[in-house]
Amino acid sequence: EAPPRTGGSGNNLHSTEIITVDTVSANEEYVMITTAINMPMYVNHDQAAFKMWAKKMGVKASILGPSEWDIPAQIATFEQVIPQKPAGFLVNGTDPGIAQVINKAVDAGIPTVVYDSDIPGARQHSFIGSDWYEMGRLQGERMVKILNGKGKVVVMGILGMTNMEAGFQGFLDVIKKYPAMEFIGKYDDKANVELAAKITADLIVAHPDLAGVAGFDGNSGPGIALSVKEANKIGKVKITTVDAEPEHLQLVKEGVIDYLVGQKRELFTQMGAQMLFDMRHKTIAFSKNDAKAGVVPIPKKIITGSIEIDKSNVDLFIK
Amino acid sequence: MIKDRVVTLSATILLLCIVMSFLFPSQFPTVDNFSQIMLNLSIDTIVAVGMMLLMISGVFDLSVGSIVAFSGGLAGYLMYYHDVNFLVAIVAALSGSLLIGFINGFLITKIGINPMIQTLAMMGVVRGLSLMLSGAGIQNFPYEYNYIGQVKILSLQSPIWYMFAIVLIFSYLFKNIAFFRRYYFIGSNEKAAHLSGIEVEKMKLWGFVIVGLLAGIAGILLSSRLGAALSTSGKGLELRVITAVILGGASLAGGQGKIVGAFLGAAFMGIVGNILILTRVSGYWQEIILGIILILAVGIDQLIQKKK
Amino acid sequence: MIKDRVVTLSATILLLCIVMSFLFPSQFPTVDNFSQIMLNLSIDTIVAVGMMLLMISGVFDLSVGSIVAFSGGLAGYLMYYHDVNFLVAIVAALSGSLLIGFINGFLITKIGINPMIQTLAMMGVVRGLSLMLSGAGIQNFPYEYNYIGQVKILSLQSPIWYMFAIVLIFSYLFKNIAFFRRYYFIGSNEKAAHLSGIEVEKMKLWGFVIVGLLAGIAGILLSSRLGAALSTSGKGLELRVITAVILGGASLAGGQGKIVGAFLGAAFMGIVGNILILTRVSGYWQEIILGIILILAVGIDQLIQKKK
Amino acid sequence: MKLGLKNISKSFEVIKALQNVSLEFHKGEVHAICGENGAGKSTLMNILTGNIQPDAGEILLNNQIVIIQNNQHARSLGINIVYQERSLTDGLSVAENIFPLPPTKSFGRINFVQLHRQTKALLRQLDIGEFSPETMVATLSPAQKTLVEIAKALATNPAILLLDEPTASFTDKETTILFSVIRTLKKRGVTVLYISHRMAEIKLIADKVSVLKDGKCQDTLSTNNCTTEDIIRLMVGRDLQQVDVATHSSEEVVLSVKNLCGKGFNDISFDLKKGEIFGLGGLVGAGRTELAMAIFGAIPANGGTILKNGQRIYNRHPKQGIANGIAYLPEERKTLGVFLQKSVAENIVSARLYGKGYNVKTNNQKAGEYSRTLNIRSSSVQQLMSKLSGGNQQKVVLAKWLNTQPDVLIVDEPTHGVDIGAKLEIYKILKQLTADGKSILLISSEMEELLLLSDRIAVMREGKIKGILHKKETSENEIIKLAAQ
Ligand SMILES: Nc1ncnc2c1ncn2[C@@H]1O[C@H](COP(=O)(O)OP(=O)(O)OP(=O)(O)O)[C@@H](O)[C@H]1O
Ligand SMILES: Nc1ncnc2c1ncn2[C@@H]1O[C@H](COP(=O)(O)OP(=O)(O)OP(=O)(O)O)[C@@H](O)[C@H]1O
Ligand SMILES: [Mg+2]
Ligand SMILES: [Mg+2]
Repeated sequence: EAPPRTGGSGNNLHSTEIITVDTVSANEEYVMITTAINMPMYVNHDQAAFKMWAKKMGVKASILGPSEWDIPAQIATFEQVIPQKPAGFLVNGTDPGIAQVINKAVDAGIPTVVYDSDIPGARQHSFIGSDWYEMGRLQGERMVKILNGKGKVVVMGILGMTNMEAGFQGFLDVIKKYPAMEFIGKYDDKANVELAAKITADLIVAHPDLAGVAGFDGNSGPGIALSVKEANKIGKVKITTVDAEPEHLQLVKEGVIDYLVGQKRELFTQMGAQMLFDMRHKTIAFSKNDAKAGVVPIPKKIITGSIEIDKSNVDLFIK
Repeated sequence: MIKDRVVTLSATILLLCIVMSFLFPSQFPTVDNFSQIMLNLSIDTIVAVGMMLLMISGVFDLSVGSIVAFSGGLAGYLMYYHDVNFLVAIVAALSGSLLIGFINGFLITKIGINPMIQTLAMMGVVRGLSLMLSGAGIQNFPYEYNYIGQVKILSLQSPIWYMFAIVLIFSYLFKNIAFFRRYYFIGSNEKAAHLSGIEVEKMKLWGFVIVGLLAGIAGILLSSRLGAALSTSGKGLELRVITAVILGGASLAGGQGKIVGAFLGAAFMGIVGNILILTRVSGYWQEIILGIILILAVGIDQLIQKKK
Repeated sequence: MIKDRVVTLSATILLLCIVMSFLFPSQFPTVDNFSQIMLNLSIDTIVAVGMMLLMISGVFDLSVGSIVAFSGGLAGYLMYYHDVNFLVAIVAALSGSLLIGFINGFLITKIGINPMIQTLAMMGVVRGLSLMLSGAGIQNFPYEYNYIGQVKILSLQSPIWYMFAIVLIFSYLFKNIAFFRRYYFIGSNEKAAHLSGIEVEKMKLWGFVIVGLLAGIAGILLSSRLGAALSTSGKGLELRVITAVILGGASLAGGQGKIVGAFLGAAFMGIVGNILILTRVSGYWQEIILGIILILAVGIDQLIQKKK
Repeated sequence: MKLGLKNISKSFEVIKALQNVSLEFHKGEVHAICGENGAGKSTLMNILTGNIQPDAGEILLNNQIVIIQNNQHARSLGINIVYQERSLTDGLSVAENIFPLPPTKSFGRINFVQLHRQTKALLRQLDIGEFSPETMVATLSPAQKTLVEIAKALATNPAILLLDEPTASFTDKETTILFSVIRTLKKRGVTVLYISHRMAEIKLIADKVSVLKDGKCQDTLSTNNCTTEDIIRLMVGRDLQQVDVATHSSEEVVLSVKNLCGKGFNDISFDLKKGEIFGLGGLVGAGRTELAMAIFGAIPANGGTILKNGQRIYNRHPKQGIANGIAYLPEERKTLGVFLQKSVAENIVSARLYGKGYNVKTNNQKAGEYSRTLNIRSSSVQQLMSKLSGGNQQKVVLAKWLNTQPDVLIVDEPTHGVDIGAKLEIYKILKQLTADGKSILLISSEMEELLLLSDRIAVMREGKIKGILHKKETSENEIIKLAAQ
């Protein structure tokens, strides 16, 4: 049996019958498929909001995925759950490689929403998330601003990851416009605080005039900050980074980190799950049979935007 | 003793399956579920066969995970950026993987670099290379390429067939072919093997070449199955595969193990993974429970064997 | 031969330093740079000392990275959520780490579980536990706790001193104390060691306890240095440390190695990382070049020793 | 085939293992090589099999100079060897071990039928019926393993067969088998080079004997017109004094074993007296090793009691055995006795690591003393054990156990692979120990040794003591009768 020739291209006129149900049952299960399932940022934002939503709605929320950042394993998990026909899938859009399995779920008639990063080749019913390119651009602009348009900067994150690479690109595209800004390079901290610290320490030695470091994974910020603190370079080396976990906020308060760009991750999963629910229960119908008519009764794409934090507003975020 | 591990592991797997079938009668013992489990362990198993070969001869290879990424990356790179025909791309990717294995083997046997250091260093080098090749991922392969890993034969997806073919072929080879049989000699007493006229160094070099090739095949299948080459694929695969192979009866000291043990070890891990998904164990508990199951599986086996 | 590795590695490091000092006279040979390098390798080295002990006796432990996270996490959890005195928290964290080591050792020596499987499983279990403890990360430790890892003595930050103390103490122990000396005998011939009246099992168990304790100390120092307990700390540390230890003269077969080799191995890796950044090697090339340097370092060493 | 050596020399660092050795071996002769431990016998064999290259000199095969590159080359020249050290793979069958390069069909497929047929034929030739070609080597006894190794060497149909101490783990039964094989080979025109420390064997089987001393060839004698004493004189450079075999046994019981049971032995009772050498005789597999290990604490006993000086002792670990004044010199030197990658000094102190401190200097001193008294040949006490000749390793292991100052020394085949001079030295040491009030439990498969040293001899069969004989009143025949029956 040969695979279909078209990989699919966001074609919503696919006439798969979506499984819909009139009554809400307590056994109705919404499944989140993610990877690096224990990453604190995921646990405390995505998963917490998803669970809260399920509790409120009186349905079941399951969160599945491998403990490491492992896309094939995320796909494997996904594939093993599809035959069980849950009420809906909330998929962490980790990598374009998951497109096919998303299509499998869609073809199985299960409402499927992708969150965080969009997956271009997939036919998911909806995407809700932010734009990593935009987050990189925001960091770049802030960096330029606090450095007055000149100085040596580097970026740090996990090399090769789609969203990070998009972020790096956003950052770079801004920096390129300022000839006095010198971009030194991208460094791989493997989402590891010790490595981020070590690389930063080595960078400070190699470039005594290093002006700024931009971080792109959750552990970049604390690692960079540690070495900047230990080298007595607070204020001399500016730090911008992603995420707004407690330790990030604390470091902004201490003045070590200058700028944070956070995602509205709770929105991803809370609204995403609600869309799944609405689709399953035909909360809004545009025709007698939306699936047959080729109508997906939920938004195609929601961009949630970012949260920007610096010293001026950090106190409002600390719980 | 060696035989025993194959037997006890098969028994454990069977037992697990029976229990799960009672607990989840409509979800676990279905063709769909099993073909999913098989599909997901096929890549690991193909690499595990090569790892078993190496561990029988007393060494192991940490670079396999990177080779998996590299092979798919190279094929994807050639097809996507240079419009190379898919067959040529595959040949190139497999040759590349084989070459990496050869370099590993050459440096280990001829220069005498510690195998762990060599393959660990190679793991980094090859990961770097595949990062360069596939960057943030390559997609949109030719249909024929995707066909290789996505076609279904008798309603089982092709990687499953490749896996069975490789396991069967290597099982046969290790039972009947003098060349492969010699790995047992090398693993149990390298010096004596040398004195018995076995070309230990050449054989070991071949071992690394074979594992490189198998990892390359796994990489092609993975990328073709996913329809994408990811620079992060195969991360952590080396430890998973070594675990499977040890579970399946190999020992770090060498000289023991059977090819089918590699499959059984991977199958055990795959079924446990499936169980964790079916029972919806998630988050923190996943790692904890997986660890405990591993310890229990091996521990009980040990206790039984000791009693004997 | 064993001695040689310490000598050749020291020579290599020295040579590297001299060359770099000429190339980067204002950046490389500075007190600042060296104290930064030392600080960043201190945690690894403390764990590496324990790993060296284990590898001398012929085993290794993959759970150390998780123990590092666990120890900091437990201390942080107790101080933050239960207002426990920092000293009590440290004692609890160290006891916990020690207990993990004990469980590893117990299951390996008494039940006979393969050390690699056991410590790999434990790696998962303990990582899960530390995630539970520290969740999104714990901060706002008492001043005294942060003091431990942040105080500077003679302008060197404390982890460096701890590292030196531990390396010196264990070097002394391994030279002069019969108990530690026995690990060499166990590693060279376990059966003969048993017949020589050495309590092989007990000693191995102690080995895992000691490495657990050292990883626990490393965890305390890391979290105190960071001022935060992060559940992701220590990821990948196990392979880094094993590499350092093998570089420093240990072998997977056991029976050889010196404590100071653990430090030298870690130092080599630390300095090479520093050099890669000084010479502006791009992020994508880092792993590739690091791998090549590793291979070169060990390969040249081998060639020299072969000539002899 | 005629094999000649001309002025062969070989040194290892400072040690001159062979110096200007010239020898000739003729077709169909059994040529014994004798010499003390470390005289260079194994080195000579290694040169003939291409494992090491001589520093100088030539090897002549049928008067043609050959350079033997490696052991495969040697095999292709018709030279094969049974090494002093065992070299089998436990996890494979007898057949596969004998033919590491087995007969194959197309595509390198092993021809198992032919392999097993060939193996069977070989085993029959060696008169072995106890195990089949399919038997796993792991399940064989040490002597059986040596037989497999001999079969392995014969499998290549060598024209010259080198046997490096093949009888070290043999009892008379296996030795008889081996000798009949050698005689058959001789009839077929095969040259056999035979290394052994057992003088009686040499007289029995060899046509000629060449003696090495300190790496130099002393002389080649014809066994028909020389005596054992002549050979020994050439080997050690002097006449050997006879061992004073006067008994030092007193009536005081030091060790009393009562109804001891365990895996491999059953209901064992005997008393060991102060100053006594108590022999344990029997065939291979009689369970003597297990009994000794159980007394020492290395393996568990299931029942019975052990009293030392009237006090009950429990040895559950060798550590307790040592603490209770018992030492055990194991039978399998390589796997149980030595730390090959450690120095001589470290090996000697290895059973006395229970103190707190470890002082390299005093250890070296101590090791140096033993090295002198036992005449251990090594470049220094710092030398790696793996660089020592087999017999010298044995002496190091003995030194290690003497160093624990035991009251009861159990020695399991103590003179395996030890040269005649050293053997007598060891006898002297053992006797001296009894004179100093120590007691010895001697396990030996060498009847002469047993009869010479023991005050009393217990004969074991199938795990049971079949009788305890007084030396004065017994004979070799009586022991054999009890052991075999
Ligand atoms: N690889 C080596 N390195 C250093 N010295 C060696 C090596 N091999 C052998 N020797 C030394 O060479 C000498 C001859 O050793 P060889 O093994 O030939 O003795 P042998 O006659 O076979 O003794 P034995 O009867 O004890 O087996 C010994 O002093 C030994 O220590
Ligand atoms: N490796 C082995 N595996 C299984 N059985 C063995 C092994 N070695 C010995 N045996 C068996 O154990 C029993 C006791 O053997 P052992 O060699 O200890 O006897 P022994 O009386 O000490 O003989 P000796 O000391 O003369 O060699 C025998 O039945 C023997 O066949
Ligand atoms: Mg010899
Ligand atoms: Mg015995």
